[in-house]
Amino acid sequence: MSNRLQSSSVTHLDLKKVTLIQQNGHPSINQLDLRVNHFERVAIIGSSGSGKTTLLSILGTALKPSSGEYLVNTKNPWSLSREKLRQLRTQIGFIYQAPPLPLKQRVITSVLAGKLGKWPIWKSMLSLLYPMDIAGPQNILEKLKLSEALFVRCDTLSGGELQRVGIARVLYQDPELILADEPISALDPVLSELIIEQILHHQQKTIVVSLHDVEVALKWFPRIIGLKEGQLQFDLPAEEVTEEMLAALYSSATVA
Amino acid sequence: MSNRLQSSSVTHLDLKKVTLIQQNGHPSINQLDLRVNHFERVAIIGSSGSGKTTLLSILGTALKPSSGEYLVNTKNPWSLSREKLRQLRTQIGFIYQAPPLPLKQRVITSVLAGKLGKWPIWKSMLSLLYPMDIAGPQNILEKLKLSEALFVRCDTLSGGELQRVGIARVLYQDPELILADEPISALDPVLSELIIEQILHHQQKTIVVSLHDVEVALKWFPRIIGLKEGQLQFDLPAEEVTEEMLAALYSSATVA
Amino acid sequence: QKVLKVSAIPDESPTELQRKFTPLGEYLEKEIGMKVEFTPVTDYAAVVESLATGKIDMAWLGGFTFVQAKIRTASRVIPIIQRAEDEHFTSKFIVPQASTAKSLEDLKGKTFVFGSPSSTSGHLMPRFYLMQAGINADDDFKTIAFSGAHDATVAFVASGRAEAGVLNASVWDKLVETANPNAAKVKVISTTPPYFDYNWTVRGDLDPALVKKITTAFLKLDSKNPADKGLMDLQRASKFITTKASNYDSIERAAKSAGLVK
Amino acid sequence: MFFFPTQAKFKDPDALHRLSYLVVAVIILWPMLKVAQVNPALLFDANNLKVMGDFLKQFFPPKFEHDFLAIVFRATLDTLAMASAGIFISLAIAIPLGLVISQSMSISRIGPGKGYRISQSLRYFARLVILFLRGIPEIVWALLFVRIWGLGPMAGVLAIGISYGGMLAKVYSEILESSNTKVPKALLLSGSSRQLAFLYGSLPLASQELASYTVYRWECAVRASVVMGFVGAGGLGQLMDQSMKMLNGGEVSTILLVFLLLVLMADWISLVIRKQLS
Amino acid sequence: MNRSPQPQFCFKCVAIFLVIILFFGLSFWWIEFNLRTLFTESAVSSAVTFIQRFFTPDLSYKFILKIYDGAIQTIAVSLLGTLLAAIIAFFLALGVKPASPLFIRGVIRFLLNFLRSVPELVWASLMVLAVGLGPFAGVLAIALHTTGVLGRLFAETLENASPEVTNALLRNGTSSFLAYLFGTLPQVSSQFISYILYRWEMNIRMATILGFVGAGGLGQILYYELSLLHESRASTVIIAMLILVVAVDLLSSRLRKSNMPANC
Ligand SMILES: Nc1ncnc2c1ncn2[C@@H]1O[C@H](COP(=O)(O)OP(=O)(O)OP(=O)(O)O)[C@@H](O)[C@H]1O
Ligand SMILES: Nc1ncnc2c1ncn2[C@@H]1O[C@H](COP(=O)(O)OP(=O)(O)OP(=O)(O)O)[C@@H](O)[C@H]1O
Ligand SMILES: [Mg+2]
Ligand SMILES: [Mg+2]
Repeated sequence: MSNRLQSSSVTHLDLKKVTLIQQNGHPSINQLDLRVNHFERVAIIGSSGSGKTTLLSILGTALKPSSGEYLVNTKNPWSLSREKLRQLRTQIGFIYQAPPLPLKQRVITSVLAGKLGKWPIWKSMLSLLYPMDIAGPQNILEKLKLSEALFVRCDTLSGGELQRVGIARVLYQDPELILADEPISALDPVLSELIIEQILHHQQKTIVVSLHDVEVALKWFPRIIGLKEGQLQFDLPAEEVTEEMLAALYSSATVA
Repeated sequence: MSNRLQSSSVTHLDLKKVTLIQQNGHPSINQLDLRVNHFERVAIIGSSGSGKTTLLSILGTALKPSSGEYLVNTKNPWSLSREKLRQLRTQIGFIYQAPPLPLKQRVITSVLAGKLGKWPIWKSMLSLLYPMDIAGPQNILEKLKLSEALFVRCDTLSGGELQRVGIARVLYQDPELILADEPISALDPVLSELIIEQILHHQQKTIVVSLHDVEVALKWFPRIIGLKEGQLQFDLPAEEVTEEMLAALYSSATVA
Repeated sequence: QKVLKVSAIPDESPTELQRKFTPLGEYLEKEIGMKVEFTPVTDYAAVVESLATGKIDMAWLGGFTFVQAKIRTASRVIPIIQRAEDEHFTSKFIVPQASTAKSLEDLKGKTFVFGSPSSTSGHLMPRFYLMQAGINADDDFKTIAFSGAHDATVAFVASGRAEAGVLNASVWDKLVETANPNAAKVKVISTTPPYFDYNWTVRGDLDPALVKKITTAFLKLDSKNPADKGLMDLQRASKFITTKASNYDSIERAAKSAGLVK
Repeated sequence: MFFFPTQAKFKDPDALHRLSYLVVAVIILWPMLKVAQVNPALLFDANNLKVMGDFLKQFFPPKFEHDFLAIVFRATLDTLAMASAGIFISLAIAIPLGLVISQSMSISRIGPGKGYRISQSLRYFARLVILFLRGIPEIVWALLFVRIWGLGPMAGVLAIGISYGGMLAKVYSEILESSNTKVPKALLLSGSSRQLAFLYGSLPLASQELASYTVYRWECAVRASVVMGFVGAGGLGQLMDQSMKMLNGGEVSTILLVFLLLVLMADWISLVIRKQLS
Repeated sequence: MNRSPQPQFCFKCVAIFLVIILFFGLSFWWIEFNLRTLFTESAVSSAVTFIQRFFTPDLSYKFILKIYDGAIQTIAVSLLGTLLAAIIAFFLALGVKPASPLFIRGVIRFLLNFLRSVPELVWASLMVLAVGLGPFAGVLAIALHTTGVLGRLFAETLENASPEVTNALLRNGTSSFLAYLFGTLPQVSSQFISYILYRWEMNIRMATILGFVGAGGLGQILYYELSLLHESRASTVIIAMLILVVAVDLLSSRLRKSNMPANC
C-alpha cells in the first residue's frame, strides 16, 4: 500500500507552454509556463474569466492541454496507463467553486466519497449501507464547524455549509496535492480564515488555491500568481506584489 | 399597464415577529422584527448559516413565514390573490448566491427571462424562436463587462461570468425591490465594486443585499443588519457599526 | 417412445382446435395404446418447423403447409390420412351484405383480407384462382391484410375492417350451421374450383409400426357408429381415407406459380 | 423589422441555423404525410363513426363470468411471471452494458490518452451489441425462439429479456448522461473507480428516474404479452388475441380492464419507489 | 442546528433487495424456467441450423425495391405517430405537475394511464375501423398509445428537474406556463428528445408488429416471408430494420450532442 502511494506521489508540477483551447475556440489558457515545487503554497489571483479555474483543472488532470506539456514529477500524466493515472488522481484533491454533490446524499456519504479511490471496493460498497468510517468525517467536519451536519442531507444546507462539505471531502481524501478553486467565496470573514488555516494545516502538502480576496492571498500564501486573459501576468513572492501590479492585473475588467 | 404596476408597487416592507421553521424543525429565522423603507439600501451580514438567505427568501415571498407577519405596503402578500401576487412578484428581483440558470440556455434567453412576468405572452413565446429584445440585454451585459457573452451558452461561462448573468437578468427585469444574496461572491475586487455600483445605480429602488465582505457592506450601504442564528444582532447605520460588534457577530462561528 | 406429440396448424382459434382435438386424442390413445399429447400453436410456420426438427410426431397440416414441410425436410414427411372432403376442397370469397360487388372482378381496388399467409384455402389457392381471373393480389387490391385464421376473416369482413375476404368452405359451412352472428353479416360472391387440402402428416422417421397403427385407427372410424359420430362431426369428416404425397403436387405447382415457394 | 432587428450588431447568430432546421423538418415531414395516407377527415366520416360505434358497443358489458375470470386470473399470473422473468434477464444484460456505454462515467474521456482507443472501441462494440439486441423486434426474437425451443413461456421470456435488455441499456445510459455529469466526474478525478463513481455520484442523482423507467419497462413487458400471444407464448396476450380475432368484445374489455389495473399498479409501485428514493 | 445525528444501517435497502429477489425467484419458478433446457444439444443444433438459414439475405433488385417501399412507409407511420404523440404529451405532462389542481392532475393521469394500458395492437384494430385498413390507422394507433407513454415519462422527468430554476422565474412573477418553457424545459429538453427518439425507435418496431395485423410497411413483409419460411427474405427485412434503428440511434446521439442552438 505505502509502496503504491509512493509510486504515485506528487512532488512537483511543471507546465511548459501550455495552451488550452475550449471547444468553441476560446483560448482559456495561453502559452503558460509554470513550476510548482514540492510542498509549495501558491495563490492564483486574477479577474473573472482570466482562466483560474481552467488552470487549476489542468493541474488536476481534469482538462488535457491542447498544446504544450504538463508534467507531474517529470512525467506526463496523460501518457500514464489508466491505472497509474487513477492512482495519481487519488493524490490530487480538488475543491470546487460550486461543490458538485448529489443534493439527496447525506453529508457523511459525500465526505466519505473522498476516500473511494483509496479504499478497497468492498469497503466503499458497504459504506452505502452503513458508513464504514464515522469518526473520520466527524473529526474533519468539527474542524470546519459543521459537525452537527454529519447525518443531514445536503439539500438542507446553506450555501456556506455546502461549500464546507466540499472542502471536508478533500481534507478527508488527504491527498498530497490540494487544488482549491475559490474555497471561501461563500464564507464569512472569520470562517474564511479558519478554513484557509485548515487547508494549509498540513505542512506536507502542495497547495494551489485560486482566490478573489487579495488580502487573504497575500496574508496566507508566500507565492502569488497573477493571471490575465489566460497568461501569466506576474509570479512573485507575496511581499513583492505591489498595489500597481494589482491595479494592472484587474484593470482589464474595467477596460475590456 | 402603468396602472397595474402602480397597484402592485413595492413601497416598504415590514416583518413582525417572523419565524421560519424548516421542514426538519430547524428555525432558520427566529422572531425577527424588521422594517425596510421605500428606496432604502440595506446590507445583511452574518456568519455562514445565520439565516441571511432565508431572510431574503422571506422578503422575496419565496418562503412563507411559519409564524409572525410579513407585510408589503401594509398588505400580507400571502393573502393576495394568485394574480395579484404574481403582479407583485414582477416587482421583486432576486439575485441568487448560485444563479439557478438552465446551463444549456443561451445567455440572452436567460436575461430575457427577467421580463417574462411583464411581457405579453406572445412576445415571450416568440422569444424562444428569436429574441424579441436584443439591445436591452446587450446594454446591461455591457455594463457588467460581459457583452461578448450575449449569444453564448451558459455552460461555457466561468463562475464569475455566470453570477453576472444572474445579476443581468434582475437588472433587465427592472423591479422596484432588489434582493441580492451575496451577489459578488465569485467576483474579483474591481468587478465587485463595479457590480455593486450597478445594482445601486437606480435611486428609485429598494435594495436589500446580503454580503460576506464587511468592508464592501460598510462602504456602500447606509444601513447594516447583523444576523446571528436567525435573530437580529444589530440594525444600525453603517457609521455606528464597531469592530467589537463585528467580532461578536461572527464569534458564534468560532465557538459553536 | 411413450408419448405421441401431436399438433395442428392454427387455422382456427387455439381454443377451438383444442376442443376439436380432445375426443380424437382420447380415441387415438385408446387405439394405439400410448399417451397422446396435443400442443396448440399459433404460428403456421412453427408447426412445419416442429415437425422438421422432430419436436412433434404428427400434425394436421393444410395442403400448402404440407408442401412447405415437404420442401423443408426434403420429402421426409409422410401424409397418411385425410378426410374424404379434403379431396375436393373449396374456398369462398365473401363481402359484407351491403356490398355491391358481384364478381371477383368487382373486388379490384378494395381492401381484402386473407387468412394466414401459409394457409392453403385462406391464401394460396384463392390467390392462385384470383390470378387465373386476372387479379394480382399484390397490385390490384388497395390494401391486403392477413387475419390469421378463417373465422377471423369473417369477423374482419363483418365488422367492416375489410371490404372483402376469403376463407375455406368447411369453416364457412360450420359458421353458417351454428348461426354465427358474423356470418350473417356477410355473403358469398364466388367459390373456387376444388383442390386437395388438409391431411394428417407424420414425420418420416416415426416407427412404421406406429404409423400403421395410427392409420388403421383413423380408417376404423365410421360415422354410422354413434360412438364415432361425435368425434367425426367435430372433425367435419364423413370418412377418413388414406392419402399420398403426389396428391399435393398440384398445390405445389400453384404455389410455385403464385411465387409462394421458390 | 420588428421581428428581425436589422442592425448587424444585434443579430442573433443562430437564427439562420434554426431556420434551416425548420425548413429541413418541413421538407421531410410533408411527403411523410402522403406516404402514411394521413387524412383526418376519415375520422369524422359518418359511416366510419357508425362502424366504430357498433364495434365499441360490443365491448359492453365486460364479461365477468366466473369461468372466464378464472382463466383470466391464471393468464394474468402467467403474464406477470413472464414479464418479471423477462425483466430480470434484461436487467442482467442492461446494467453492465448500460454502464459500459454511458459516457458520463467514462474514465477514458477525462483520463489518460492511453487506453482511450481500447475503451472507446469496447464502447462501440457494446453499442453495437445493444443495437442488435434491440434492433430486432421482440416478436421476431419470439418467433425465432419458438422455433428453437418450442412453444411456451420460455421463448417469450427470452425474447423480452433480450430485446428489453438492449433498450434498457440504452435508456439507462442516456438517463445517466443527461443528469448532472459533474458529480461523477469529480469522483473520477479523485481517483475513484467507474463503479464507485456510479454508486456515489450518478445513482443518487438518477435513481428515481432509473427506477421509474425500469418499472415502466416491466409494465411494457406485461403488455408485450399481447405480442407474445401472437406466437403462442401463453398468458393474457394469447387470450386477448383469440378474443380479438373473434371480435368477442366482452372478453376483450375484461382483459383490457386487467391491463388497466396492472398499469395502475405499476404506476403505484413506481410512485412508492420514487417516494422511497427521494 | 438541531439535527438528528444518527448513522442508520440501511435495513430498508436490504429488505427491498430481498423482496425483489424473492419476486424474481417466484416468477422463474412459476413459469418453470429451466436453464438446462436452454442448452440441450437438440436446442443448440436446431438454433444453429435455423440461424444458418438467415445467412443468405435475398438481395435481388425487385425485393430490395419492395423493402424500400415498406421501409419508407414504416418510417412515415412511426415518425408521424410519434410526433403527434410528443406534441400532445408535451401539453398533457404540463398538467400533471405538482402545482396544478388535484382534479386536473387526476384526470390527466387517468387519461395517460388509460391510453397507455391499451396495447397498440388493440388501438390498431380500433383505428382500422375508424379510418379503414392502411397506414393512417397505424399512425393513429401509435399516436394514441405513445401519448400515454410519453406523457408519463415527460411528467416524471419534470418531477426530477431542479425546481430552483423554475422557482426563480415564478418568483419574479412569470406565469407558470412561461416558467415551464424558460426554466424547466431547457433542463429536460435533452431527456425529452432522447425519450422521443427512443420512442420513435420503439415505434418503428411497433409499426412492424402492426404490419402483422395489416398496417402495411416492413412488418407485413416480414410476417409474410416468415410465414412462407422464406428465411433469406426475412433476413433482408430484418437487416433493413436494423439499418433503420441504427439510423435513428445515430440521429439521436447527434441531436443530443449537438449544441442545439435552441434556447434550450
Ligand atoms: N431546506 C432546509 N432545511 C433545513 N434546514 C435548512 C434548509 N435551508 C437552510 N437550512 C438551515 O438554516 C440555516 C440558515 O440557512 P441560510 O441558508 O439562511 O444561511 P445563510 O446565512 O444564507 O448562510 P450562508 O452564508 O452559508 O449562505 C442554516 O443552518 C441551514 O443549515
Ligand atoms: N467550457 C467552456 N467553453 C468555452 N469557454 C469556456 C468554457 N469554460 C470556460 N470558458 C471561458 O474561458 C475563460 C476562463 O474561464 P475560467 O473558468 O478559467 O475563468 P476563471 O478565472 O475561473 O473566472 P471566475 O473567476 O469567473 O471563475 C472564460 O472567459 C470563460 O468564458
Ligand atoms: Mg472560476
Ligand atoms: Mg446563503
